[in-house]
Amino acid sequence: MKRQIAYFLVIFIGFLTLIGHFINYPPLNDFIDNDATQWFDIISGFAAFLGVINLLQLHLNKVANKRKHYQYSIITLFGFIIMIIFGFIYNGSNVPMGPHLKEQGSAFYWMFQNIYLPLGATMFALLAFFVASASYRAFKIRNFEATLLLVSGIFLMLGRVPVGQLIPWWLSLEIYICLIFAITAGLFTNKKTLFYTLLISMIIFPFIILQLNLYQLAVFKIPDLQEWIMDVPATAGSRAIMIGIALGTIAQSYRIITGRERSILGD
Amino acid sequence: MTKIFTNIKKYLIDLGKLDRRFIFILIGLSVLIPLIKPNWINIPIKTTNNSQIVFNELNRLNEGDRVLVSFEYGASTKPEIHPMSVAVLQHLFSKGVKVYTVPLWPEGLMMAKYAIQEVVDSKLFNIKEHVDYVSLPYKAGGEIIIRGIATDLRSIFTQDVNNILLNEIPMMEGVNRVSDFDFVFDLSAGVPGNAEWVQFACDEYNVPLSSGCTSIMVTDAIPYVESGQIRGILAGMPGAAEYEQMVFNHLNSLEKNKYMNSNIAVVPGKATSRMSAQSIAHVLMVVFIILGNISYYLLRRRTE
Amino acid sequence: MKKSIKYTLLPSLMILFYFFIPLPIFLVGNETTFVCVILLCFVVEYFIESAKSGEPIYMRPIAAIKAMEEAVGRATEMGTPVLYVPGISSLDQIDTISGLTILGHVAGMTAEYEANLHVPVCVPIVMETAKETCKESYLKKGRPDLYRNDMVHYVTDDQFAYAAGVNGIMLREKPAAVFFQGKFYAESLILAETGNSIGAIQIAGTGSSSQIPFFVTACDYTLIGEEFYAASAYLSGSPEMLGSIKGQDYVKVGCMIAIVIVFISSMLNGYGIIDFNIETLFRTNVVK
Amino acid sequence: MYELIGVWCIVLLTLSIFSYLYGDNPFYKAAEHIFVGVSAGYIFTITFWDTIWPNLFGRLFPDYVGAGFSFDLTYIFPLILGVFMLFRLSKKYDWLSRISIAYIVGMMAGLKFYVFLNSNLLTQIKSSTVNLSGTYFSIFNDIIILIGVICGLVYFFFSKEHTGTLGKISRIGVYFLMIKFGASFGFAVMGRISLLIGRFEELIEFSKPEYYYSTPLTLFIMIKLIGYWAYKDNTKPLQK
Repeated sequence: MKRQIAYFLVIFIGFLTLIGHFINYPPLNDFIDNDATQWFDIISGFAAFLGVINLLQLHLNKVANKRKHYQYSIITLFGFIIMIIFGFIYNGSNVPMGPHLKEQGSAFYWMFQNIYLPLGATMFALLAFFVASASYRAFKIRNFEATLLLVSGIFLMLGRVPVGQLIPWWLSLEIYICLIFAITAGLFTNKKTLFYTLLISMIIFPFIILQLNLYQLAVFKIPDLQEWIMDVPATAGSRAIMIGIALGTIAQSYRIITGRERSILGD
Repeated sequence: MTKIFTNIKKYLIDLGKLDRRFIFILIGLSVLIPLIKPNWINIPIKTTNNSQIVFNELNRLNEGDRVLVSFEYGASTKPEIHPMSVAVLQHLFSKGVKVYTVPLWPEGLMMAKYAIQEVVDSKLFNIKEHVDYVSLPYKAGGEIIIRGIATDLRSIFTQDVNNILLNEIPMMEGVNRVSDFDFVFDLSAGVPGNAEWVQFACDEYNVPLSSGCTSIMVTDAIPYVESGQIRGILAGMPGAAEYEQMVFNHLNSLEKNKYMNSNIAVVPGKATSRMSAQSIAHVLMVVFIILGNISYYLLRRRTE
Repeated sequence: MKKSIKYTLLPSLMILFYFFIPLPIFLVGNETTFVCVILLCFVVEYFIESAKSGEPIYMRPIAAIKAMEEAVGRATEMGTPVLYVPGISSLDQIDTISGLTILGHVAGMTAEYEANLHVPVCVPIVMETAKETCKESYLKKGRPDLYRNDMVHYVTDDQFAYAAGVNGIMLREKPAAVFFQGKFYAESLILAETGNSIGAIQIAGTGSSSQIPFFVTACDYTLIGEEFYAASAYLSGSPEMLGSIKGQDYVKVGCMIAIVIVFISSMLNGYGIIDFNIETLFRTNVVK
Repeated sequence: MYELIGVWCIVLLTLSIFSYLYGDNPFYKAAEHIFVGVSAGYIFTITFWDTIWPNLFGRLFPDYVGAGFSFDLTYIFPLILGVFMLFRLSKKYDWLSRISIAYIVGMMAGLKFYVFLNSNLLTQIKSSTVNLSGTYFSIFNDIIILIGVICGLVYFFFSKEHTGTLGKISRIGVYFLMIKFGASFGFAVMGRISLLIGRFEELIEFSKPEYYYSTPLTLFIMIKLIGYWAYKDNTKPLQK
């Protein structure tokens, strides 16, 4: 019985918000447009209390039982409590409680500006390093798929910065030749043949291109090529993913509002 | 001779097992050095198509048109987005366009304040608060707020940031919903961002929208750009640098009008100088990837 | 026979009702969407019903889903916990809900293997839901004794503070299996790289298209986009759920046909062969 | 004075987080735990003052709160649902919280159904039109996009075996997906580097004499300490 109420509510609210988009009844439209999601925010606001209690429990437990690294839990508790004090009890500025959160001069804002912001921004900036080590490790010419990943990644990296414009046509040509050889390297049985063919093509092709006057083609300009990759194949890929995600979301929503996906409610 | 070759080969293979901390140091230095010595490297900037579209779209606005500029970024993405905000505001003010700023991120409020302050302090334009620009306060809710701006702005905002009632601000007259604006410009670094503006407001009410966003968001936003739901896009730091240059050239070539102070020199923005640090880091990473592949190739040959 | 009549007649009637009812009970302007909703629901429902009546359904194997049990097994062998990260969004994202349904299945596996499960959560409301899910899974496997209330715990709401916290858990507990299933933003790479550096088997799944590349490069297995939403149906294996996946596939075929039709008709329109701009059909907005 | 303390805090915390690149160490651990505590407090405070106070109490007690809303009795429902949520703490009535979760899940599912159908599915189908007024090259591009989208969607087929022609098509789809992933990755590199630029600019700014050389001093002390700890760890007697 207790379960049934919850299932019934999922189905009822689900269909209401879906069908409400089509029914001409302004209060319902208004509810869906504004209030429905506001209610969600309010409910999650209440849930925030539970989060706080959980956090306190976890860290107090650690400290009380002197578990490993318990000293650091004291730091967490200290940080948390000081924020609560500055948020609800001590103000420090001359605006009333509430708006003081965003007032320069309040203690809360000081903590935000000098502790919270730099920590967040620096965590975020760590990504610059990780992105480098991830690409160093993962961008390998393992198979054709991995090569495509690598090629479009590198062209984007080079083409988007001003350096990309300084790359002359012959250099891009040499890069292409090397790439083609890297992909087809498996076809060569002899290492020497591979090496000499590569060398000869690298010398001859620039002259052929120069002779045929093809060196002004956009293919040899990394920024233009980069823009093409972005606009055409990458758009196709992202459109496919977008449609896939939309279908996945819709099907999942459908399973939820017809009461089939129940594990979320513990079944 | 062969010994040298084998040695080189050995080093290259070892490169594959390189401690990642070594990469970290090099990346750090490649960013740090150009920042400390900005004039060591100077690379010209070329305009891409999407930035040009943004410029043309904003350039088409007339005197007295209303533009809503929405701020959805914070301190961590400030280096990328902030130069765009300043350049866009400069461009708009130079045309005598009325600007309405709205933050959708808590930090966006400060960012909007800093951006406006920077433009006002440059004394380049004859602008006054409540005559040429209005700043709306931050309201929590993300897409709900976008939805609210789309249908009934006054139900969400009753005062501006300085707690002045909107009814008392002359330039708010007749501004009730998103369709009362001639253009929406979105500066975003995440969610809510340009996708939400498309989904919840601009598409439905047919208001032109352009966006400047962080590089990472671009691939997600490109389908909207391709389909014209977003008109052009400023992509990350390079987009900011390009726009800065376009606005710089535009302001210099402009015949002095009543919105501009003729005796103040236009200064180039910050994104341009940051681009050299960016360039060096990119080249370094490409070099890493190439070295990593050579090492991988040699290792694979050996194991085969 | 009866089934096919039911599934053609009923939607047609509903659409006819929608278009020809004289009373203004429907909003004007989003007819296309309405027709799509009706078609979509009935196609999916049709396949669910045929699956329920015992029609066999083939499901293409997905490596990441197969690897889940293996990963839990390995963690058990090594005596380290299984770390499950359900993303950083709240329940307002379907990704989070999908992540939680997958958590239900993973919790079932850890209950069977008697492995230790650890779920740090970013949003309180998700924490409560995850607790419920885990508890039920342990109960269903007949091992409520193994369920502990501190299995699922709250870290903090902030994106990067959460990433820092989870990083710390990974560095100090050294889990052998790490699951990232849910909605992720920029922190994805921090988490995946740290997991990689401790040598854990990592299985990721997300619908945030901008983060998939990072998971693909740093994790062992990744559920890409739509696969992620289908994973819970795969894992449940119930004919109802699998039928809905099959229905989804047919909707996909419909989308592909629609794309081709749009393409061809815009071409014909461009050459002046037909005088009909198909874009007018996609007037998807509600005009108020 | 407070500003100067703030600057030193910023520098210390920034460098502590960066020290993670060297490896897990007490500076990073401390910074991580401060961050968790402070952010939890921050978000909780913000949630209360920005959501619950104005949006809920502002509508139930408009005169007292003064958030600019008029009285709205329907907001008694979210209050009830919110209180239900708190019943998680009681063993006996914790099933009540399921009702609140059910509301959220159902509401979001219905909403996302419509939004994704409209904004992602239909508009993406719509935008696959070809523009014949463009150059031959742009028409060629449109055709490639069409092929890419179709092949990419074929990859997502679940109920068909990916062999034969279907297998080949889905492989081409994978190629397009990989190009998109590579492009996203390349783009991300750029964005991430610019974040680092932002942090470094701030650290450079704080190396100035007016901040008493905060950055170099802090950096020096930290390197010394981390080096000392590493040395101490190494000198522990090792049992063989």
